Amino acid sequence: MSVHVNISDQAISTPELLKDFESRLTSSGGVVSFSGVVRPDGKDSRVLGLFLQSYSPMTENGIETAVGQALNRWPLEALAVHHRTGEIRTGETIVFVATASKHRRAAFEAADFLMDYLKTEAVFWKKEITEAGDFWIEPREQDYQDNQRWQQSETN
Amino acid sequence: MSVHVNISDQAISTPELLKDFESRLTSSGGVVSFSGVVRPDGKDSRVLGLFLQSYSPMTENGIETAVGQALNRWPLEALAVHHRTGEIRTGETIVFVATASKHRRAAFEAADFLMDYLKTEAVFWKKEITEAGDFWIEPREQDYQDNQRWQQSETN
Amino acid sequence: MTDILYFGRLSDVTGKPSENIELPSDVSHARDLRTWAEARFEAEGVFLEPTVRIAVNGEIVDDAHPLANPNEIAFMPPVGGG
Amino acid sequence: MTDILYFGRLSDVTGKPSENIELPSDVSHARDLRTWAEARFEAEGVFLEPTVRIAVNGEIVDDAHPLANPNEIAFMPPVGGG
Repeated sequence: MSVHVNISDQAISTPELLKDFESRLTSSGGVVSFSGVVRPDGKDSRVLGLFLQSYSPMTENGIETAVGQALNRWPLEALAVHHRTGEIRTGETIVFVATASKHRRAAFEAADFLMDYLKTEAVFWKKEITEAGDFWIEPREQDYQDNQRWQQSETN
Repeated sequence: MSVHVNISDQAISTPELLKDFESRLTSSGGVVSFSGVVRPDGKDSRVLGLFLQSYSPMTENGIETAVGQALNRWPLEALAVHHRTGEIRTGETIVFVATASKHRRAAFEAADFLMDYLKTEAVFWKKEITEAGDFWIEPREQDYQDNQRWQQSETN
Repeated sequence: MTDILYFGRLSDVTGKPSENIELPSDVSHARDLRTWAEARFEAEGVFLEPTVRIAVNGEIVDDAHPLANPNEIAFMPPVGGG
Repeated sequence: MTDILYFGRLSDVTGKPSENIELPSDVSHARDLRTWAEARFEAEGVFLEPTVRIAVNGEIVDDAHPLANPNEIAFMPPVGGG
């Protein structure tokens, strides 16, 4: 079992992280990666970048709890979460998640689950830097609904 | 819209394909990749590799039809399918799928959908090369069930 | 002359993945190919399995399909994905 | 001395992400911090919002939590993921 969690203000190179992730695998049939890129289209005006704050070690602890839930729920061989903080320009990668399992469904679901956590509950504060000014962004209703899916399917 | 479909007997480098895929994106917030690796554990004995046959252009046509369904169903900016044929050793990558969308759910679902097609309906014949001999593998029931999910959710 | 392709486990039965032959004159429909291949390779019924499909020039056809000097005929066991 | 951290939009109100201060003697419980910060920054109620949580030494606490010379106190608006 290989688990990497990293939060840093350094740039994320998805291909390099995926290469590193794959190099640690020995028995997995399926590898899923997700990378989230800062989008240019904001609510009202063009987004130049984001500013992302974390609160260590609360941010790391929260992610590690979600990682633990994923490991309990799906048979994973390896899992990686890399999240960037600080100033991130449009087009740059803000988050990278990779999962590996013998079964592709487990790898897909675990990556999807972790992304839902990271986009809704993770301890980050986010400011959009746009042509019309800077705006702090708080949770969207859709994000809560996405995350809700996992609790529902646990009790059903 | 960028769509790449490639079937070849050349080795697949997931990080390189992902790098190439990401370089073509301009507006996507989420990128999902899946890579399938030949697993060492066969049904009865250790798997040394696979031999995979395709039938051109039927194999390509079938994949392109599935790609078209994915593009109709999810708002994707880009999509890539690379599938290897011929002799593939254990630990090597047999398939790579990447999807990109503004919305991470669309990217996850489209990649999952394409993998279900590729693992069940795609026009390939597969032989496991094991320590105990070579065996042609025909579809598993689980694969059909996985693929069935997409038809159900279309009619519901 | 016609290319006949034997995919998947069928090539184990035939001992070859393909061959280029002159179709016998009594092979006029797809179903005739099944009995012809059965006899040719003493195949113990594998060419008669309904899940083994026949494609003519890249199109899957049913057994009643007439054969008009096709370029390529494929015997296809169930496809199982990659 | 105590580090007080103002996360997210709160730093726009305070004009700084953090400060290191001596807690006033009448700030004995977490709820007192809210009124103290309100007055200090003329904050128009943002520190009183129930969705703004207080963490003491990295642990989220409720308003009744007593403060015993804490090293670090954080005001946390709702977290929104990355």
